Amino acid sequence: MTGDEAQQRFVALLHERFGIHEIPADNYPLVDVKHHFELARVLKEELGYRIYSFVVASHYPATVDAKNENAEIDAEHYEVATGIRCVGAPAHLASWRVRAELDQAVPTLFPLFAGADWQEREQYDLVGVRFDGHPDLRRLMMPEDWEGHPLRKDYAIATACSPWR
Amino acid sequence: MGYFIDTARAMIVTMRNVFRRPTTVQYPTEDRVRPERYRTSFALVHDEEGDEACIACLACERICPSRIITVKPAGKRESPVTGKKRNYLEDLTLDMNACIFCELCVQVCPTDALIMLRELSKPTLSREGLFLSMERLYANEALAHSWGTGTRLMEMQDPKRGLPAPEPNQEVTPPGVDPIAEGAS
Amino acid sequence: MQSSAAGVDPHLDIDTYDPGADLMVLNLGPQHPSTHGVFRVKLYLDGEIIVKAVPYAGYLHRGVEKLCEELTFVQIIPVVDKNDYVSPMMNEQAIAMACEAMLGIEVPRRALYLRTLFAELQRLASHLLWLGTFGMDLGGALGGGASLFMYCFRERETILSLFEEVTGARFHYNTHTVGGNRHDITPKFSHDTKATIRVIEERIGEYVQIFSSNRIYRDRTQGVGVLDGDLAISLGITGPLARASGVDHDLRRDAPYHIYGELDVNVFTESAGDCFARTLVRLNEMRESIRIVREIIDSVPEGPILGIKPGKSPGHIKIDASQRYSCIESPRGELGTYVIGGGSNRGASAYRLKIRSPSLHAASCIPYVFPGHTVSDAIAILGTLDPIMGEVDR
Amino acid sequence: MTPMIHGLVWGLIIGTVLVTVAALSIWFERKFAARIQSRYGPTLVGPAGILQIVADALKMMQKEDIIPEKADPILFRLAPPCTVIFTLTTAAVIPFDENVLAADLDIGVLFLLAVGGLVVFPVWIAGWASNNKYALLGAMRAVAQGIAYEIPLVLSAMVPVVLAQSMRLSDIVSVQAQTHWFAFWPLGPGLIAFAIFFICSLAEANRIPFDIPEAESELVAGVTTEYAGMRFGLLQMAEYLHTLIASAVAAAIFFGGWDGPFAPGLHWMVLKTLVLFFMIFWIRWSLVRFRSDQLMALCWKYLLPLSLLLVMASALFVHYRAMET
Repeated sequence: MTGDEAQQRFVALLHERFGIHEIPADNYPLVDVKHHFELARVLKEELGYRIYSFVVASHYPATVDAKNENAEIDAEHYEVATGIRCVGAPAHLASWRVRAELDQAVPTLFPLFAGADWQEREQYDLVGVRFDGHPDLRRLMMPEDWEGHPLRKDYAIATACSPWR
Repeated sequence: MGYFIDTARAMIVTMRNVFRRPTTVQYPTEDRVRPERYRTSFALVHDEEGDEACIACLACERICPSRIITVKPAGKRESPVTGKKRNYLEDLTLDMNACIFCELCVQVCPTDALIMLRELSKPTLSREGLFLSMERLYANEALAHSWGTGTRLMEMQDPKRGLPAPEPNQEVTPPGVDPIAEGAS
Repeated sequence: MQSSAAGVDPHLDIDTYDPGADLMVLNLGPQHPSTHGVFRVKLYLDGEIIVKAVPYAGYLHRGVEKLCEELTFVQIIPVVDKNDYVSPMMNEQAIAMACEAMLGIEVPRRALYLRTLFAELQRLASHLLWLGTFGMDLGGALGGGASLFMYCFRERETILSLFEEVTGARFHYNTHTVGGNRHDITPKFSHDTKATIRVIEERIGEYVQIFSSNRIYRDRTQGVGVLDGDLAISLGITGPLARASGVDHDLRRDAPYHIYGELDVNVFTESAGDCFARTLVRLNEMRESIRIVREIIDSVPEGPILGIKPGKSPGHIKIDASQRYSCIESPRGELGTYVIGGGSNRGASAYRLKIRSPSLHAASCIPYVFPGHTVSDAIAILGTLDPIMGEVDR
Repeated sequence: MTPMIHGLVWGLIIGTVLVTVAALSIWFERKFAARIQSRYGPTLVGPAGILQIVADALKMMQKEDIIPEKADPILFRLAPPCTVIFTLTTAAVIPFDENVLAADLDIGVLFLLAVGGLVVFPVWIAGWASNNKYALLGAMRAVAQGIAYEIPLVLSAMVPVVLAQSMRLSDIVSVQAQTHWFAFWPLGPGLIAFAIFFICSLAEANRIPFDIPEAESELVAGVTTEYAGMRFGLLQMAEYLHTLIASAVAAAIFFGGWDGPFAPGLHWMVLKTLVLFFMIFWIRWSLVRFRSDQLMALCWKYLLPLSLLLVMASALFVHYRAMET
């Protein structure tokens, strides 16, 4: 199987089982957060995507209309992209995004992939998105008493003086 | 018994190495041969006519990832050598404390004024000693220069270099407006 | 003494193992001779047997990902050099490839050859450093391990001198850029490289004699730290670690990039999954890297090394709000970069940039593999995991 | 000359010489290790860096004398000198020449092994008194290793005793001078006994591949973790002395001591000792270390039964040789 065929299979799966019809050309498909775990499970158990590759959370602050400050175009939210990969050629990467509102937790993939343990901890630590059902959601990189999540867009970086002096 | 044989084999290997020449370079007394492109400290140079080469265009200050270069332009004045009016530098400081030796500032320099040195910079006892003022940068001109200058690096990276004829597949080049030059961030 | 990694639950409370709190708690690190940086593993010891291991990362966290949101795509390449400081060019390649894929830049053939060449030499240098430091872990700083360490560094220095010849730097090169390479090789590079790899190939035989074919070494590593293949890939462990556990997976062969598609990359796997298997896989990969370098060193085509016009301003690479994950096979496994474009400076910076580091995944297997081994074994296992702390913590 | 004055004078001389040789051996080892590793080693202090050891000693004496707050102050101070004293005491019975020895005890071998075995105690004391987990682990390993390897050490040392039918070291040497060196006669058991003795000496002196109690990469520095300055220097000194004396004993009881043609006996003894000493260095910089349980397995499973067999074999050899004559 070539990489293109694997991609077509992935697209067909999204289309048939999860009702995603449009996949942006320069982006990964956006999946509803309630299908997140199920999609990962299907991919792992039925299609053999067994390598846990990455999880990336990103924070999007609320966007407002340039003219009217009260007209909110999009609420503050997180986006979590996950990628899993199949073993051996063509090593196809199945990647998708889910959108989580600010108070919404994303289901953890830990029951499927042991690697989700640390990766989701890291994303929680740096971005602040919560993972539902994670067994041990502590900070990974920052000290345990750290306040705030550094990779959020509203996290202020205080650089009053050059740090190297 | 296998332990003894393996031990003997390992001992033969180590003994063989005893008779190899040590690779240590006794640093302060003997200097390692450094290749042409080796880059350590910085210098500001004069051009062929003996005038200060820097035109204070701020390109190095903008591209520096560590933001350690501070350029203060002096504005236009008449060159004492050629008599033409051009931009001059009032001050340029370079804080080697946070330099990551990426060579980007050399690469973007349009007049090859800022270059790197091949000669090892002397260690200093204080952090101030790593702070290169304009005087020190000009004094460094006397030391051995690295190969890389803005022109040479740009020439090496020229996308048409070595090609028989110019190819028209340059549409991906985003020339665009430089956002930082406009002050947007 | 030997335990399979399966069946260990790292999230079980320590009280279930140790209701009477009789176990000795030993903090291995953050400053310890064998943690290869600053890494802390809290060990619960029953005598010398590890009952539970709790790793703590983050002591070297420098906020590279945040920095990458502030700096432009041109500027971050020398910065990410500092992540995996044992094979820095791999970081550069990962970032550059992600940006190229998003912009659709076609990299010239010559640059692709150089990238492949550099990648393989870096792999060789990285594995040499691993072998040396692993010798230190097993043999101590005052013993045969230190001898091996010096040998490996001696040979690695010759590789670094090759890079120094080309890029002007020994360690943090900044030689890749979006669209190609910044430095072209010099005329004598090919000759020097061939001479260097010939010496190294010969010396690898010596390392095998002093180290990996030695009975004491085999006693120390065989059956120690067995990592189950399924667990490994479920943890996201790739590269030599996974291949030593029988996972036949190598991005160079399975999802070719650079010019690997035209080469015939042999992938070495071992089934044992222990420290010795990892040694064998890495030694074989060193030989394979030498073979690849030898195969392509003479066929580097002429031509440009950069596919786009080199920019003078920091913002000359702009990426819109698309997202892309791109990865390469670094000496430690899948080193990827997830880029979300369209950040500050009108898209000249990333909105979010994640570096998927193989070392972090490798370190995450510690709670599964350590229990049941002695402290000595823990050091050996940590050594073969080869985590680079700069990459674990970023 | 009464035995007492004789012992005092020669004891003082031998002790001083041994300490000096041990100190010089540190310089030599550094040079040798450096050449093995493609380095130069010390070059700056004195010609070829030979005064490096003086510089090191001065540095160690100048270091702040740190005793950890939670450590047991008396035991902590007691341990380093004890290791040196016990080690050096064993040198009293080693015959360097027919008359160059401090005390020609008729239970020389017994004295040697008994006092040498005492060194385990100060090491344990040091590890315990430091009140440090790494030191404690190191001390536990040292004691386990010391006790385990004491037994094959004693048994392999019994082989020359049985062959010479005397425990007096000078007797053992003179029997070898009259007949053959015990390492090569009877050919099989003697050499194996020497190998066992040598391995066990390495283990007793905590040298690679048996330096498990120190194990820098695992236990930071093992028992010496909390020691600084001259106390650390003494612990190091004891290790080198131990190695040196073990080489001297092996040279005396297996390689004929002062026996040798052309040159005076003392020269031969010194030469043999230094060759063995050099072998220890060479092995050290060529091998990685064992794990403690493998070390124990090696001792109890192989060395102990083998050394028991050797004692029996040598006894039978002596018995049948006596019947023949």
